Amino acid sequence: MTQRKLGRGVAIVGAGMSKFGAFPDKTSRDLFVEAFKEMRASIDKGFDPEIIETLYLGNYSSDLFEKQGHTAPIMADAVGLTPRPATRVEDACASGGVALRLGVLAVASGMYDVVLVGGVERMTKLPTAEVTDTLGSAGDTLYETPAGFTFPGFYAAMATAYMHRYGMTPEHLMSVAIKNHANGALNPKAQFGVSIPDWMEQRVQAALKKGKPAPTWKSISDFLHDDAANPMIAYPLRLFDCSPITDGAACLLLVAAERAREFTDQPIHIIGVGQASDAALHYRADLTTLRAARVAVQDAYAMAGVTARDIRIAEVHDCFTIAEVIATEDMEFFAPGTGFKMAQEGVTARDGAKPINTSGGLKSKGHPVGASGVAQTIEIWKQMRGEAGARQVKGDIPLALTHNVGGTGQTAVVHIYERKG
Amino acid sequence: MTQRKLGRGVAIVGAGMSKFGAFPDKTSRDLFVEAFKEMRASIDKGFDPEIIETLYLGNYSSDLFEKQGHTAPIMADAVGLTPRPATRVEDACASGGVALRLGVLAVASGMYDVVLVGGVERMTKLPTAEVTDTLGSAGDTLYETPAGFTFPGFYAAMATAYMHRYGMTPEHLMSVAIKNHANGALNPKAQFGVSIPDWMEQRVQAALKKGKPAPTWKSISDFLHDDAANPMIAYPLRLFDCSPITDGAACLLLVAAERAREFTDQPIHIIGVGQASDAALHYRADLTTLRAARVAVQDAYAMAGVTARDIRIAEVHDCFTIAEVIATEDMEFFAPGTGFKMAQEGVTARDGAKPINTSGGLKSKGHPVGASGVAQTIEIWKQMRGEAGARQVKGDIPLALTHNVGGTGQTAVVHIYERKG
Amino acid sequence: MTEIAFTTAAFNQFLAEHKLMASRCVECGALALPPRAICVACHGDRLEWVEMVGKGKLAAFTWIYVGPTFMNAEGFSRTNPYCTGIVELDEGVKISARLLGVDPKNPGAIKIGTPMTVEFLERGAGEEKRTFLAFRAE
Amino acid sequence: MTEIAFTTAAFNQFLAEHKLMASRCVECGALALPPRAICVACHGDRLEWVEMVGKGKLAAFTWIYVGPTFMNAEGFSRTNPYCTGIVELDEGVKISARLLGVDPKNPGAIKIGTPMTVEFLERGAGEEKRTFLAFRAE
Ligand SMILES: [Zn+2]
Ligand SMILES: [Zn+2]
Repeated sequence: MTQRKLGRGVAIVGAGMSKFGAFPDKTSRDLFVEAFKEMRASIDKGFDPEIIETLYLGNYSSDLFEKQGHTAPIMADAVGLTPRPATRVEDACASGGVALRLGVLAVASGMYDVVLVGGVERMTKLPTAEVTDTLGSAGDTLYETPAGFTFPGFYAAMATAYMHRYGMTPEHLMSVAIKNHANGALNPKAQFGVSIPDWMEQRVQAALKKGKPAPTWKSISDFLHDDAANPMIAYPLRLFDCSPITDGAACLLLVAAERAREFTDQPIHIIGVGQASDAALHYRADLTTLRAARVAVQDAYAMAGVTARDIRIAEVHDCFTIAEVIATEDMEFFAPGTGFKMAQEGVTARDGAKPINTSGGLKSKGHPVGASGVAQTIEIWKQMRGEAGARQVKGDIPLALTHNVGGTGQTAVVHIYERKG
Repeated sequence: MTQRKLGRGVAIVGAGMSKFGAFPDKTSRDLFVEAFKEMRASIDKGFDPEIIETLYLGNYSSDLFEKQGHTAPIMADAVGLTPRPATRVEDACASGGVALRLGVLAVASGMYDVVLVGGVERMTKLPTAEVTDTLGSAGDTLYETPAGFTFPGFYAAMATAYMHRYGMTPEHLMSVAIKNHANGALNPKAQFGVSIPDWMEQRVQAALKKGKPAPTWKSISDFLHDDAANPMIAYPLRLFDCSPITDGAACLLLVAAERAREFTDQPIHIIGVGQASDAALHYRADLTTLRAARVAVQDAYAMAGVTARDIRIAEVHDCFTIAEVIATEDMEFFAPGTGFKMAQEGVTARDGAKPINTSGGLKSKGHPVGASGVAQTIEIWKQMRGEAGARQVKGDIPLALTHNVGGTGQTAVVHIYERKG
Repeated sequence: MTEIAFTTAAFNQFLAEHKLMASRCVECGALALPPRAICVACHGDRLEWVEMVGKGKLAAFTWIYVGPTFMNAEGFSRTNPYCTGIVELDEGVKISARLLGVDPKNPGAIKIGTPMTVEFLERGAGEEKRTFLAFRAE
Repeated sequence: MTEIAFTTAAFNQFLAEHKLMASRCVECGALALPPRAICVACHGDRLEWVEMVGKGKLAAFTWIYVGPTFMNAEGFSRTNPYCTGIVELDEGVKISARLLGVDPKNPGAIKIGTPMTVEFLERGAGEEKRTFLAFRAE
């Protein structure tokens, strides 16, 4: 496979997202409209939506979550874009990132100058057992599901392989959750935008208010080991190792780089893209890394002409805490078998050398699966433009990266961003 | 929206499909492997699948039909293509055509030289009532489903509007079914590859064999008006006005035109593409035409630099007989309100002036929804190369067209094909 | 009435109050039924709710003999079909709805253009209670 | 045995006969478990069925406390978790399977690398009867 450059430059000039959370009264299209309106308002010099030429929409399964198929034209209509082409893209939890990549290629090809990329998922309408089944259907239902695997189960199995090989313990994973909740506490869009200490305090206050005996955790670690407060989901993963079930939507406006200044003086350029696929987990030679993520990032680095060392911040796909550890190694930030130590030592904290998931990640911000890949880019957009508020990383961010995974790594997609001048 | 030319030429050099039908023992991936193997065998000069760079897969809803999400990497793995990028595209029954368009744009962009386009759907595993619900979910489940609309119901409603406006009768629609079954009888891949007279004869023989009184239809029309043999599904549409529920898969190999001769001396070039979206049926100004199809074909004609008159044959989306009538008008082959007469007068027959659906169409060949758009192209490929066997259209076919619709026309996608030299 | 969001939840709440409500663009005046939160005519997002009078004409119809599971649950079947279609309101917008006052014995009898009047059908009880939009042929 | 198609239906039929069968590429010798109809190593499509001995080592595992509906129906729950994982067979291929002979009281006790032996679990009756793949820790 020949690695090619993009035919022409592509820039992001607008970005918006709905609040992430559980919204029983909001449908997918309500959430998408919310994201679109925020995107529109974000464009510094304004624009007329009439110039949008096409929509690529990431959506994992409105089919199963809402019994609604054919979501792309529905979203296009909800924001007034018909009769423009509207295409839904599905690669499980990587649907949003893959939609973004198609948008990038569409602009790079010269076919379109102005492309809307969106992602949406409304998950909380279904009962949790059915959500478990639906997310499980991103695995291989012929050979993995009969073994009883669930979606947390897949990552839990990777965690046991990783622990055995590299000596990681469940406590290392907890440090990822603690970091991401600390970041999410500063993100007003986050579903669980509260730090774990604050969460513990809320639980104490709630108990006192009800006149019940308040829990007496001695430490964060004590809380995270409490089977009642933090129940086991799939050993060794507990509730706080897992991203939540979320409703949400996100939007980006991509334009040909040569036109970016019509929209903003602070465009964010996409200079590298990579996508790869892989077989079901049991087919893979190594269970402690995602081959698809490694292939995708190598393609993206090659296209961008940069290395992992050049990346200042990254949003990676932390559907589970173990996924973030593996991601930071797959992106070549850290050597294999060292990611968990870096998390524990604060290297990936907001004030560390390589801040990871400053948004709170899927873990705290929430994980509306088809929207997540797009929402990752929104965090990068905000951070690179210095608009991330209380969670703004200090100093310049010339280069950043997003890493979005589908299923257990049957899809991975990576984007590299540059703030020019 | 600026209409642009493709960045470089794109050619089809291989095509294959599974048998269409009901196959209780075959999964989506079994069907896809079947299509892939036939595609591989179809490449005149042979090729090594190693050179395939990416997969675009059309699939409407394995989620609902097989409880399997994330089908693109599964299909990629089944035919040995990981870790190449694998992207599923969904636009209801236009999923296959939209996957083809993405493949065309990917090659035209210069990003890839060799792209696999596939489509697959395995529908017969679900009980019919659930298939009805699943296909209905391609409508608007918030505003159309509560009114009791089914998928045949949408097209039936269009038919009543059309009948009122243009004086068409249900008998005109029957002539479409008769033609398409006559064509399908010559297609060994067709699900119901039998002409209606032969179908009637089979029913008579079956009754005699069981010692039951044989039906005594006086004519084809008599048979098609028999409520027992041809029951009403959604007035005015009867069973024989509807495409069946089908399992099947289809594959195409696209390459950069400049490399086509490495694979075959008879490549088929794609010279025009168009795609458009539309709102739900009740939002539309005119219920007797699909605006998305008209926009898509105008874009495709403009890109190709040809007109409807230049098109020798076409495969159009006859999910229902009325859909074919409207399609032949939307493609500008016939004036609005005249398509039904052209069908009745034999203009669209295999030996007519404008042969439509020589494959048997979705009606007789079968309609595995995500595969249909790709399978339409396979018929064009065969006809243009003179390989359509008993159903081969006489004379040269320099230009042809496919028209693939999603839902009630919320998506339409058109491709124009040229056989050069 | 602009404080009520232009969502399906709001539309359905109005239906439960036996009101058929469209959205109207404050900027260009375009009506949308079902309501939209963004105007397709001018891309404006300042809208207001407008109640429809509930009178119109039949634009398209069908009799469904093979229905979805939820209609089958209401007792419809091959031998007991129901009629549904699209009605164009006097205000110029169209909507999908169940059709009443039509004869299942003679499915082709009802004519496009027949005057129709809105009705609100209550189905289910308690938590499952829901109001469906219907129109009756005059 | 090349006449039997390399499908999931065939694999499951073998399971019902208590045989764990992989596919082997006639051209390059690569094994695939689960079976594949096209070789991922060389793209060949001439294959043969090969029975696995059923011995291997644990490669990864988990205890599932929140299961899918069909496992819940077997009686598993938060208080009665089940163990599942991936076993690497002596033949060098891996497969997902339920794990037996492990202690739910001590979920971390079983070690990666533990020798495992295949078992075939029969579940359901009549038309619903199905054989599931399992491995037991030795
Ligand atoms: Zn307006
Ligand atoms: Zn081989």
